[in-house]
Amino acid sequence: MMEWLTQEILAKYNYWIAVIIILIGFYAMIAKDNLIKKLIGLSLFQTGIFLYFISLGDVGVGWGLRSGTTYIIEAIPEGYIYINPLPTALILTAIVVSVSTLAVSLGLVIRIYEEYETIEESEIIEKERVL
Amino acid sequence: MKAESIIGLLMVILLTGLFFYIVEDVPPYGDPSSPALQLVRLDIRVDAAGVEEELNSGMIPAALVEALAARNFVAPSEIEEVTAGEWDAKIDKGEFYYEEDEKYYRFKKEGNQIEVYRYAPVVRYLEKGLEETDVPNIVTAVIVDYRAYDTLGETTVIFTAGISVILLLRRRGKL
Amino acid sequence: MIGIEHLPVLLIVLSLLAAFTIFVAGWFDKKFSWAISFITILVQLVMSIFILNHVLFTGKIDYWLSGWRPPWGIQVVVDTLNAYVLVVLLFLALLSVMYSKRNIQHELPEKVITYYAVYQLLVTGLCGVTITGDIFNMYVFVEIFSLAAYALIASRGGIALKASFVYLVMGSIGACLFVLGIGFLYSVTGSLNMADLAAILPPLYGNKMVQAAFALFVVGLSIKMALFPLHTWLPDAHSFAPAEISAMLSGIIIEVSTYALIRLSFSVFTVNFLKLLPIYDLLAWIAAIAIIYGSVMAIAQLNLKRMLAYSSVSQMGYIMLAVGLSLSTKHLLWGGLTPALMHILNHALMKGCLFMVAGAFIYKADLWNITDLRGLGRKMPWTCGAFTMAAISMIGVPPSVGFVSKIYLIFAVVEAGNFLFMAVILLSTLLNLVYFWRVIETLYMKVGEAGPHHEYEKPVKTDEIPLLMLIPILILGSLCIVMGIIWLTEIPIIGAVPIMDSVNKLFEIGRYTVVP
Amino acid sequence: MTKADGTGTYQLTAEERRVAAGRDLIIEVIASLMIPLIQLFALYVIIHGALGAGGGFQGGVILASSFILYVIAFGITGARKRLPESWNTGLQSLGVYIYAGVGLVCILVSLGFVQYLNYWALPLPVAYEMRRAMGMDFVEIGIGITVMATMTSLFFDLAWKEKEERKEVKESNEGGEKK
Amino acid sequence: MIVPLDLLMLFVIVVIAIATISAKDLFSAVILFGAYSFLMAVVWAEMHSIDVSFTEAAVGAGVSTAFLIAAVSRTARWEKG
Repeated sequence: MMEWLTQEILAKYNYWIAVIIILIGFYAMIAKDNLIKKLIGLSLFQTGIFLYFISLGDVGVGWGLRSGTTYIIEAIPEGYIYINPLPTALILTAIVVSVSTLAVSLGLVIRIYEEYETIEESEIIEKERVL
Repeated sequence: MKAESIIGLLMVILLTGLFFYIVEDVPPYGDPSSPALQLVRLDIRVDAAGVEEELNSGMIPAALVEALAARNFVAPSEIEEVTAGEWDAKIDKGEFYYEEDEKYYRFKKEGNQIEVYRYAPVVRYLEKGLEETDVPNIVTAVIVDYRAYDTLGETTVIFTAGISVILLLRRRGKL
Repeated sequence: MIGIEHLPVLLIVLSLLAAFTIFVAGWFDKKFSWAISFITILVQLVMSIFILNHVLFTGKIDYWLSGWRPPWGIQVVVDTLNAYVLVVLLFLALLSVMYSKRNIQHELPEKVITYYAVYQLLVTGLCGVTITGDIFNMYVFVEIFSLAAYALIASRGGIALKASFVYLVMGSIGACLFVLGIGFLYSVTGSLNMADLAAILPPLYGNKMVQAAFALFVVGLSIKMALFPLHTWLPDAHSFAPAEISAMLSGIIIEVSTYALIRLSFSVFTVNFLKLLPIYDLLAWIAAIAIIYGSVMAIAQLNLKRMLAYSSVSQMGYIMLAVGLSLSTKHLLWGGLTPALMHILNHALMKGCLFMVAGAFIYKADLWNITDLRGLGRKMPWTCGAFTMAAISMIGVPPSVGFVSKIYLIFAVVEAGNFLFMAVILLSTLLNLVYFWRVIETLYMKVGEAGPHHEYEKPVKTDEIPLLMLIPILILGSLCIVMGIIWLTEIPIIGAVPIMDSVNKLFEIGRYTVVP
Repeated sequence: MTKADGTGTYQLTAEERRVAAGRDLIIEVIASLMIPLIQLFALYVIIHGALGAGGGFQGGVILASSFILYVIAFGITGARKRLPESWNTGLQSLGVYIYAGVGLVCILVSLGFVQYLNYWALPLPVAYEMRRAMGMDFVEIGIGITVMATMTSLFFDLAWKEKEERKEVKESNEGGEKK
Repeated sequence: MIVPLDLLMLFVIVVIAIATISAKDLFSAVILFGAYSFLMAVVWAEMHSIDVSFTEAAVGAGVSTAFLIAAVSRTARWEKG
């Protein structure tokens, strides 16, 4: 049990933090009533996924003794290796996608507020029923 | 408690379960020889007898080519010994503008058998990126050259967002 | 002459450039926007037919973007499945844009330019998803068409805004799960190319990351294609969007998501992986529930478009049932993916026609509810005729496309040996009959309320919708029957059946005959 | 504006107009110092993306953020005058035109064997090896232009309150008349 | 990569994320989200992914926050219930 804990939880702490952030965002997206809170939850969800990807690309274990170096090609000192540039490139694209989604959804929220005078989902559903 | 909160908690528990299920197979954090960074094991093996000498003399063993072709992999064109019991194999570029061959497979002798590994794309980016693209920053090389089509899509996403917000919000001017 | 290998990429780039051009040209004159959009999609359709022809008779197109070999660069692969979906997609897109000329002038007079620009981007995204051979690239294009779809659904304002927001939240969850799945696959294989992944994956089938990635793909794309428990965004989004967008949503957008699932599960994970776990049996059961649920909910609706939306849920159930059964049908000619692919085209024809007719009623007299449609059969004979043809296709009257799908599906069920599914299909046919007969009855048999008792004896003035809106409806309505006859006689003039065979051969499922 | 004793009108000073519009002197001065620096940095990031961190997207966002800072400091009317809508529209498309156009040139120049977005095929009067790097620079500039224009237009659209805008326009017109 | 520093920052990030979704005042939620993005950018810089870190600092902490503030200022400020 202790071994499992150290090997799977402590040694992979970065992935677990990413999972926690993903879950926080996911919960906020489903459970929050406020539309802007939902969008913040969506952003958290996406950032968690990005953290997962970046952790995947990182190289270098231990306490700063032997480490990775960034992917800009130059003469690097002995014992260092380049980190994985591909997840970084993918996440650059994904960040752009996330900010675009955020902008479109904020546009929708503003229109919804103009239409319904509220941004709480339950109140919107009530007003819809009246209409 | 509202229904949404309960659904949300249920979903969160489901996802947590999924993550606990997979955690054992997640590659160790920061491992410099993980599949994404170095080598992918292809689960192709041939008997070392005979093949090893051929590899050492720089010839391409027919048994290996057959085994690779059975799984739709390209045949190597050149073999080069790295250390004892490990060989790098290169393949033809296939394009007209590069003369050099490129590193593709790594054969390792394990016991009586020769295992086939394949280099991850990243190895190629890091080794040849500067030479091929004249750009020291490999991420820039990847996003605007190796995977430039993705970036075209990305720019289109921003453009779509811009027009979509105009469609939704703007009530002035010509648009 | 540009080599035919360049066409898939030119198709995307042309579409992109057209979107930007609409935006700039519209700044000078509004009239340009429709013309540019129409011409572009027409050219794209012609290109896609060339591609289909080439793929069918010469072999698949394999195009290396930026000139890099696939694991390093991005690859565009067009085989029979892509080319077929591409033709269906662009065909309906062309008819929709034809239809939208008058309808959009009527509904969104101030937003014409941006509407067509976003529409063109929607088509771009759909084409991009269809032809790409790289999973991350697929994600990017999925996001393009999703963003465009959110904006287009919301463009009418009012209740559509909330529907679009719900779609946005659910669709974003789906896309996030999809990209998480990509991350899982990448971390164990180090590759993003589909063909490459298919070659690397076999020894990793036992890996839990790979299984989880497959599960995430299935769930993420199920949200996008509105499979039963995750369909909640669909009814609102379909009923409040502009008519042509409803037609595109129902006929194409959810189908392209289905295509993505088929592509990922058969091309990347291959049949051997799918046989390890009973995922596809589970999917077939879910699909069966979706068929019944969608039909029952459709009966309960008063709003015509909402009824059609629930009917879409049930039709997606048909496609997924066929996909789910595809592994267990090996010996007969209708095995494999044949019924699923047939129904993709058939559903696009029928639902496209039905939603456009529903839009025509709204255009003419702002009629949303079924009960309001009394006596329209005499007033708008052509429109209602097309509606009837599509409706009897949905029910499954013999020479129509709906009948073909159902009969192939029933044969597949017989071979799979699960007769409960047959009961589900028959029950659903009955329910279809109930809710479509209700509409046809209202259209033809009931007399308008306002008129005197014996109004039907008087000559009724016909009051048809504009020709540009009528033509697409008529084309789709007549194709519902013509296509059915072509399927039934298996006339290979348009290469319909060879397509199915070569797709089955590609994935090594079902029994396939010789491809010419 | 009418004087307190009602005997006539007097001109608003620049300070008073600023206070009336709810703006702040310190922010204005600091912003006017910062904005050129931010824009310079953004251009540096776009061009320098090949050598160090950064690239078209980041540079475009930073350039856009300088306009956003301008809006926050000086109000939306002035920003509208500095960056008209028509320009914005044109620039949004121009960037992607450059990107997709570079690719199209690649196809058109050498049909048959060179593929889309393959910068080696660009007909540039430089050494063969340099073409790839230059093609990437073109593309980066294209991305930068599109991102800058789109982000600015997005912020303007999201932050735009039409009623307040009208009020602001009226006030500035009044101020102009008094002069 | 320095593990204790990394762990500390990731812990703070999780705390800020929880604070973000539980704040009733949407303005403070947005500002907290900006702080979260900025810290995330720092963590990524420390993981040697400088390009993503740069982008997150410019987009997540800059433009996204500006968009959110613009949207909040045009809609309601307080979350109900």
